[in-house]
Amino acid sequence: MERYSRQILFSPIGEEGQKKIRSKHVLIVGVGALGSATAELLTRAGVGKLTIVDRDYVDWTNLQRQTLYCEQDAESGLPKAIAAKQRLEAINHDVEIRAFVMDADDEPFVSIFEQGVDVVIDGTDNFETRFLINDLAQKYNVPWIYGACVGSYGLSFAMIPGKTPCFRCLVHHLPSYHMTCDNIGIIAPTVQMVASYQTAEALKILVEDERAIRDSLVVFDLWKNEHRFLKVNKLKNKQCPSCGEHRSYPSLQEPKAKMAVLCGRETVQIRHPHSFDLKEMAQQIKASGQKVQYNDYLMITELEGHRTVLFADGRMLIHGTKDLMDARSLYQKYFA
Amino acid sequence: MERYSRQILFSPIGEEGQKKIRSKHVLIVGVGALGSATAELLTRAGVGKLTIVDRDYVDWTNLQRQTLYCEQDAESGLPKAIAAKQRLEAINHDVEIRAFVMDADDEPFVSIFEQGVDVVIDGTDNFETRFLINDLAQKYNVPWIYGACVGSYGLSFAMIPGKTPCFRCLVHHLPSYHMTCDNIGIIAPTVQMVASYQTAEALKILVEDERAIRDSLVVFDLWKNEHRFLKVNKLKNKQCPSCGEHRSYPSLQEPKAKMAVLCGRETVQIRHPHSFDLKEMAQQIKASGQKVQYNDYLMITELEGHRTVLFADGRMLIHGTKDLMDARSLYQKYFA
Amino acid sequence: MIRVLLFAHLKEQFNRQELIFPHQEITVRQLREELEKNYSLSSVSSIMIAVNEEFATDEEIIREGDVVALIPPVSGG
Amino acid sequence: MIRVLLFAHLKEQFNRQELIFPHQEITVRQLREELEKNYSLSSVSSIMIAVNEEFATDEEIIREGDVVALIPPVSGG
Repeated sequence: MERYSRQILFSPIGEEGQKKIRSKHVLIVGVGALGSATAELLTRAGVGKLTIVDRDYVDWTNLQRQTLYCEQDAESGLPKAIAAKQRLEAINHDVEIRAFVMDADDEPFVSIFEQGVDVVIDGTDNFETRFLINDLAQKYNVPWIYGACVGSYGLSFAMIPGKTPCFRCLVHHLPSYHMTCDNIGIIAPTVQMVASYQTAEALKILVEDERAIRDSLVVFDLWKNEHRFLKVNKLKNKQCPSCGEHRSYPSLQEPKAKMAVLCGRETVQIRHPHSFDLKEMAQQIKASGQKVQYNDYLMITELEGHRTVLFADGRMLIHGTKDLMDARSLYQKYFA
Repeated sequence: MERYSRQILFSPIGEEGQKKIRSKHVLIVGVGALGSATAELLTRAGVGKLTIVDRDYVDWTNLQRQTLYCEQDAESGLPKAIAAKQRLEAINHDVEIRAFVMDADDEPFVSIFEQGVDVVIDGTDNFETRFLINDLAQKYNVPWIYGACVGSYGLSFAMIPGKTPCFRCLVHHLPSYHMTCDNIGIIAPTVQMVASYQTAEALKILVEDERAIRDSLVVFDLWKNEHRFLKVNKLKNKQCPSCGEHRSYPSLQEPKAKMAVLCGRETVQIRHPHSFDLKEMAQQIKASGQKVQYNDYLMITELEGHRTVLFADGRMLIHGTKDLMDARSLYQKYFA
Repeated sequence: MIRVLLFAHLKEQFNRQELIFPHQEITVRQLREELEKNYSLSSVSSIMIAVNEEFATDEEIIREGDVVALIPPVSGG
Repeated sequence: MIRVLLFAHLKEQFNRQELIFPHQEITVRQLREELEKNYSLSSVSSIMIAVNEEFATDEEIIREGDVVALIPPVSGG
């Protein structure tokens, strides 16, 4: 316990709190920028068990902000979950680290909730996975802590089932096109600030200091020197299909996008479950500074080096890859 | 440059800003909790040259919040500056890392300023060193970024010579007894939040986006959900001996504490340059939750496991050590 | 007059810090409609709208002097 | 009446979130003196005092209704 002495000295934690932290299980979905930072802080804090889930591998462009990784990891192209586990174990071998290289859509993901989790931390980069986590968190009655950032702008909010509004109460449905770190950029301190908020709320939940949990959503812009705490209570919606009186957990049922590799063309085709509003989509892509061409039938743009074509009927082609994982990731980040 | 692509996409930085970051030299004084975090983020950001100065070695109790270090470093008891350099080089070999295992009081420290620095980041754990940095920063016309934290409470402020008040304008003289992580405790997200503020301001300074620099002092309490930005302009003092019209740079001249090891007694004696107000001192030590005994002649307490005796005339004994560095560090943290 | 503060990329999209609406009273839903029509802001339905530091439902009435903030949820992480 | 908000360890030291002073007007210097005398708060001279979100010099006058915050600089890092 000596190694946690400075944390035990902090009176809202103390010896009692440290024992609670030690007995708890945290799930972190995605170990990119936010997931790296929160996984590291909770490992250093001495959480009992930490499960990390990620489908991606370490890339050179990650190193600018994803604090668990070093050049060697990018050089070897290790899966993030594996590289993260290695570093976390070197930091604190007392913590049981379970690493899954998988998609949150994969079957075993649900079983993590079934086995019991004390808090879930959002390290994802897309809304589709967040809506899925939200439904699972409500269904299995687990608090989860939203965090997101882009540029110098960040947000965070801890959702407590039965108390606060849920993610679907806040964001009624998926935005049609997404601002992400890959089109707007990001600076590392934005990540660390969101991760600080997420980790602080996680510690409050782990030591069961309910009264200390922040009941507002924080939103800030580090470059523009703005910082606001916005009360959310009014958004709690009794009719919400995820947390309301009659629940259908839509994300656990929604049709998934169908994917296929087009033979010999280095192209992946994805079938979006709805049609695309090409005009609106084109406007937003333009607003984020990308080039885009469109007509009534299709829209062409380039995302992270991949020529991408959207058809009004919901079909989408991602050129320059045969990797379903890559294509799925692009699709989810920008359109899901 | 590819590895910095997400930072270059952030429009206030861009290609131009990245080149500026690449051409600059940052000095970080102290690579404990704040210094670890800021050194890592700036290394990931691709700063040209980074100088780190620290007199301490890695200890198990550091691992809970000092993010550059792992168990192996504590096991080997490596000096922090050396362990930090190793990790930073594994993260980004493009950055020139210079590591000094030394006290900020040592002669070579001043020469870092003489050679030219673009920004100094506060990673220290005591006020004495901060007043020294403040005088050097004013004398050599270098911006420096104050950061401090304890428990869930943190502060930060970027001081720009000739523009903002300096540290001495804000804090007129040394507080007599200090709340530190070693008596009040600390949680890691507090550190990361202060470090996020410090790094964001450092990036603004490095890319020369003067208008974006925050002109207020930020103070927050992560557990109590408080966050304030306090304007500082009125405190700029024309009579300030560090940044005013007639400067004497007191910290560059003040008598230093004299130290000696008492033979055969495992005790270090320190002569404080002023007398001690034992009653006041005792009250504050009590307020921080420590046991203390005192009478008109002396005061006895225990600091980090060392029985410590203060005499009204300014003499002080630290028992249980022969190490001048340890004793000096204790002295500076609590009394300097 | 109602002041509407912009956050994140909305600042760049409008190239300003805030929008001013001449109304004395307007519901949150009407504000969304105006943003969509007069400012051709898309994806309005997924933007969170706060009135005086508190998120508001679509039925809520915004009155002169209230401070409104448009908070776009973002997906990066 | 003047509300004085406490930060960091001052909350624990006084075991409350804020102090209330009955004055209608007081200078920052006088406030420091009262804190030292009536509340036996030591090291008062090194505490930064903000009035309405702005740090104030010792000469400044605090008036009824102003919100005062006591900000202790800390040394940890």
